[in-house]
Amino acid sequence: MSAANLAPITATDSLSQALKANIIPNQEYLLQGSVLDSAVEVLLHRLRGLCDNVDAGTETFDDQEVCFSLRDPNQQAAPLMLRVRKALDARDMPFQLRYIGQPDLGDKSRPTVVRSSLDIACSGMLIEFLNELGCRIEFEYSVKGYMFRKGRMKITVSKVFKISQSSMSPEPISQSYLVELSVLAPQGQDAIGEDMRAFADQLRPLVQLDKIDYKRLGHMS
Amino acid sequence: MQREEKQLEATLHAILNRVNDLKTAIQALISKLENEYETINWPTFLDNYAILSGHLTGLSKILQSEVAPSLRSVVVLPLQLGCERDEALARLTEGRVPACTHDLVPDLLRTKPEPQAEQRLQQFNHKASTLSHDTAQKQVAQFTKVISHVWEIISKGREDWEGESMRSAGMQPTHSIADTHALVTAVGTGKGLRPGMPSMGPSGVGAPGLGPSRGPAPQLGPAAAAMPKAPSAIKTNIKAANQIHPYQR
Amino acid sequence: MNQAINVEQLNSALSSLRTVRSNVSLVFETLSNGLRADHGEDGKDKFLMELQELLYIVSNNLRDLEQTVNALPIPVPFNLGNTTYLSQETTQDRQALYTQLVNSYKWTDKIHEYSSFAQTLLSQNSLKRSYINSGSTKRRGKLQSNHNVAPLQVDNVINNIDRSYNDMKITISRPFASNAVVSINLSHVLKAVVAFKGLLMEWVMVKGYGETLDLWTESRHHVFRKVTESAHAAMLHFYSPTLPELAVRSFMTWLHSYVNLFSDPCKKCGCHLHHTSLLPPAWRDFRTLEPFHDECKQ
Amino acid sequence: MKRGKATIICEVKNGSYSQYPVPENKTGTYVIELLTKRILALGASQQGQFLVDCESYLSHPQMGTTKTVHILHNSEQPASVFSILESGTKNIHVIADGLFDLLMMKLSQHYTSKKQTKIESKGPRFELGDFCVKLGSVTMNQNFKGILVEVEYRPCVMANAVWGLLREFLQGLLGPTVPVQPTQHLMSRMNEIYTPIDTIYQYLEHFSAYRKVTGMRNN
Repeated sequence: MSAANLAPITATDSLSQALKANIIPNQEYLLQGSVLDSAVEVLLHRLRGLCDNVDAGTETFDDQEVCFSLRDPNQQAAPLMLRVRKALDARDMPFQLRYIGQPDLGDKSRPTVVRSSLDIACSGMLIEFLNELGCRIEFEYSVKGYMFRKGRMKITVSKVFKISQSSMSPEPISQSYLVELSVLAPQGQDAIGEDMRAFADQLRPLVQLDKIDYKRLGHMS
Repeated sequence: MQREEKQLEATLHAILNRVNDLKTAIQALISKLENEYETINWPTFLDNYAILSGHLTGLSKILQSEVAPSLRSVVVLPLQLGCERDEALARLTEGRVPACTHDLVPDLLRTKPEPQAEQRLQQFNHKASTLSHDTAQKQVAQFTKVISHVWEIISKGREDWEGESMRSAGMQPTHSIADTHALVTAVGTGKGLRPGMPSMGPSGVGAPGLGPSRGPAPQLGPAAAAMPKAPSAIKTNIKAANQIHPYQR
Repeated sequence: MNQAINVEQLNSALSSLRTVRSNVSLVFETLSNGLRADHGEDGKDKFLMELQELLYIVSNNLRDLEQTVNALPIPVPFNLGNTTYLSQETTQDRQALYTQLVNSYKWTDKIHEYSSFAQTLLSQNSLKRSYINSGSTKRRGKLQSNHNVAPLQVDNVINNIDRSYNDMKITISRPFASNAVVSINLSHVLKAVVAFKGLLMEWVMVKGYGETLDLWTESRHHVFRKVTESAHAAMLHFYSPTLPELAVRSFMTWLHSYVNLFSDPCKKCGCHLHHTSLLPPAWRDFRTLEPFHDECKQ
Repeated sequence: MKRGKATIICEVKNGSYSQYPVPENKTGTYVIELLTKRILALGASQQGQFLVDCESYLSHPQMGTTKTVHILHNSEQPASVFSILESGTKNIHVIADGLFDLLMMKLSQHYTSKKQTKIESKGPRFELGDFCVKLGSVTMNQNFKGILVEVEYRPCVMANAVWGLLREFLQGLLGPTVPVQPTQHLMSRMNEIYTPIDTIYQYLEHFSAYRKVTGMRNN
C-alpha cells in the first residue's frame, strides 16, 4: 500500500497543527489615515511608484460591507462583530467574512495597531446564515477605491459611501478618501510593524498614517 | 628595572599606534580634499574631523594617564645635529624630515607651548578669573538667547520651505484629521452609517437599524421577520418577535 | 557583338566603382586613424595634405566612374516586381525580405512536391467518398467552393441549426483566420468543439459539462473519449463534399441525440452500464439515433 | 462555485445485506473487506482513503429557539469547511475556507459543540472507470455505527439524468435486493447542477439518522 493510501488526517487535526506551528495569519497590523479628494490623484501617483502590483494598471475594487453583531448570551462580554464584504464589481467572487477583535494600540513604542482578525472566504447564503445564527445587522456601507500591494503590505485608498435607501446615487461620508495600510500575519511577527512605519513615512506629508483608536473617538463625540 | 622598561615599551607602543591612527586619518582627509573635492559630500566630510578629534582625545588620554609618568622622566637628548641628509631618519619619517637640523629641533622636541602662546594663555586665564559671577551669568544668558533666536529662524525657515514644497505641488493641505476620524469611526463603529440613529455606539440598545434591502436579499419567511432586515412596514412584528428572542431585546 | 561590348563596358564601370569604393574607404580609414607618428613634428599640416591628396584621388575616380556609366547604353527596364524596391532600402535588417523570399520559395516548392504526390496517390486509389471518381469537372468546381466558403454563409448555416434546437447552444468563433471553430453545449450533458474548413467538418472533440473546451486535449472521462471516437466515425460517415450543409445538419442531429447519454439504457441489452466496460451507451445509430453500447451495436 | 459530480450515498444495513449473512460481531470490517474484494474484481484501483466528518454545535439556551450548526469536512475538498445551519425547517449552508473552524471557536460562547455526537465516515476510496466509489465505515464517538457507500459518477452533473445508471451500478455492487433511494435533499435537487455541498447534505442526512437511532437506543 502506497503512502497515498494512508488515511487523511482530520481537518481538526490539521488545524490544531497549523495553530501549533503558528502559521495562521490571525493578527492584523493596521495604520489608518485619509486624504482629501483633491489630493488623491497625487497619492495614487506616488503609490504607483512605490508598489508592486502596478504593471497592469491600478487595481480597483467596489465592495459592499455589512457589519453584524452577535450578542453574548451571558451579557458579559462585548458583542462579537462580524463583517461581510462582497465585491459589487465581481459578483461571482466569494464573500469575505471577517472577524475583527479589539484593537490593541499598545504603548508609544508600538508602531501599529494590532488586532486579531480572521479572514474567511465564503460562498453560499452567507447573509441569511448569519441572520439565522442570531446576528444582527449593525450598519452597512460601500467602499470603492484602489488596492495596492507592497510585499506583504496592503494599501487601500477608498471612498466610503452611505447606502442610500432609494435608488439615489450613494452618498459619500466625507470629502476624503480613507487610506489604510495593513498586513495580516501570524502572531508575534511584530517586526512587520516597523516596515509599515517606514512605508507610511514615504507617504508623508500627503497622508498621515497613524494608530487610531476608533473606540475612543466614538466616545469622545 | 626590567618591569619599568617593559612598561615604558608598552606605553610607547600604544602611543605609536595612536599616532599612526591619527596619521592615517589625516592622510585620508587630505587625499579626500585633493582628489574628491568635486564630488565630496560635505556632511560626511565633516565626520572626518570627528574621527580626528577622536584620535586626538585617545592620544591625550594615554599621555595623561598614570602609565605615562615614566615618560616624563625620560629625556630626549638630541645627540647630533647636522645639515647632512640622514637616510635612516628620512625613511623613518617617510621623507618628511631629511635631516636633524637646527631649525627643526626646537619645534619637534618642544615640551612646553611657545612662549608667546603661553603668555596669551595666561592673559586669558587671568581675565577669566577676574570676571565676576554675575557678568558671567549675564553673558551666558545672552548667548543662549542668541542661539535660541537662530534656532527659531532656522526652524521657521524649514517650515516655510516644506510648506512651499507642498504648495509647489499644487495643493493646500492634503489631509484633514477630522475627515480621518470621521472615516475611521464610520468604518469601525458605523457612526453616521446607521439610518435613523445618527451617533449610537456599537452597543446601542433600541430598535435595530433598518438596513435597506440589498442586492441578493435572502427571502425572508415569516419566521425571519425578527431579523432587522425587514422593511419598516412590519416594525410591529419586530417588537413581537423580540419577545421570542430575548437576546435581541 | 553589341552584347559583348556591353559586357566589357559594364566590367569597366564596375571596376571603376570598386576603385571609388576602396579609395573612399581609404579616406575614412586615414581620418579615423588621425595623426600618426610618421607625420613628424608639424603633423597637422602633413595630415591635412595627405587627406587632401586622397580626396583628390577620390574625386578623380568619381569622374572616371561617371564617364563610364554615361557611356553605358540605357538598359531596357526589367520588371522585377516588388524586388525593385530592394535597392531603395539599404539596411539589410530593415527590409527582412530575404528570409521571407526564401521561405515562400521553400513553401511553393513543398506544395508543388506534395501536390504531385497527392495527385499520383489519388489517381491510384479510388476513394468512395471522394468526388474524384465522378470525374465531372463541374462538381470539382463546386467542391472547391465548399472548402472556401464565405464566413457569412457558414455562419448562416450554423446559426440555422442552432435555432432549431432549444437545448443545444452553438457558438461560432474564428480563432484561426477565416475558418470557423464551433463549440456546442448540449444541455448539461456534454460540450463539443468542431473545427470547420469552409463548410466541411475537420475535427471533433467532445468533453464533459464541467471541463474546459479546446481542440486538442482529450476529456478526462472515459465516456467522453468514447463519444469523441463515435463522433469521429459520424463525421466521416456524414461526410459529403457535394452537399456539405446536409452533412453538417445530419451530424448535429446525430450529436443532439446524446442529450440522453446518461439517462437512456442500451436498446439491445437494456442496461445502462455495459458489464465489462462500465460505460453508458455511448454509440448512437446513424439512422435511428438509438443508443447502444459500443459492444452491443452489431 | 466549483461544479461537482452526481453522487449518491447509499447506506448498507445489516438487514438489507441478507444475501451475505454477516456475523453480528464483525460487521464493519467484514462488509468493507467483502465490498473491497468485489470492487477490485471489477477492475477498480484503490486511490487513497477518504474521510467525511461532522461536528454539531447547539445554540446557547439564552438565544431563543435552539439552532444547530453542523460543521462538515470532506477530504475530497480539503481546503473547505461546510457549514449547515439548521433552523426550524430551513437549512442554510455556507462553504468557507479552513479558518471557519477558528471562527467557530470564537463563537464558543454562543454555540457549544456536542462532542459526543461527533461522527465520521472513513474508509478506502476506489476509482473504476468514470466512477469513484468510497466505502465508509461510520463511527460516532469511536463506536461503529454502520456503513455508507458513496458512488460518484464524474462525467455527469445532473442527478436526474444519471440516477438510473447509478442505481444500476450500486445494485450491481451491493446486490439487486438493496433498495437505493435518493435522500430527501437530493430529491429536491434532482434537476439542478450537482455541487459538492449536495454531497455534504446527503452525508448530513445519513449522519442525522444514525444519531437519531442512537438517541432512541439511549432512551
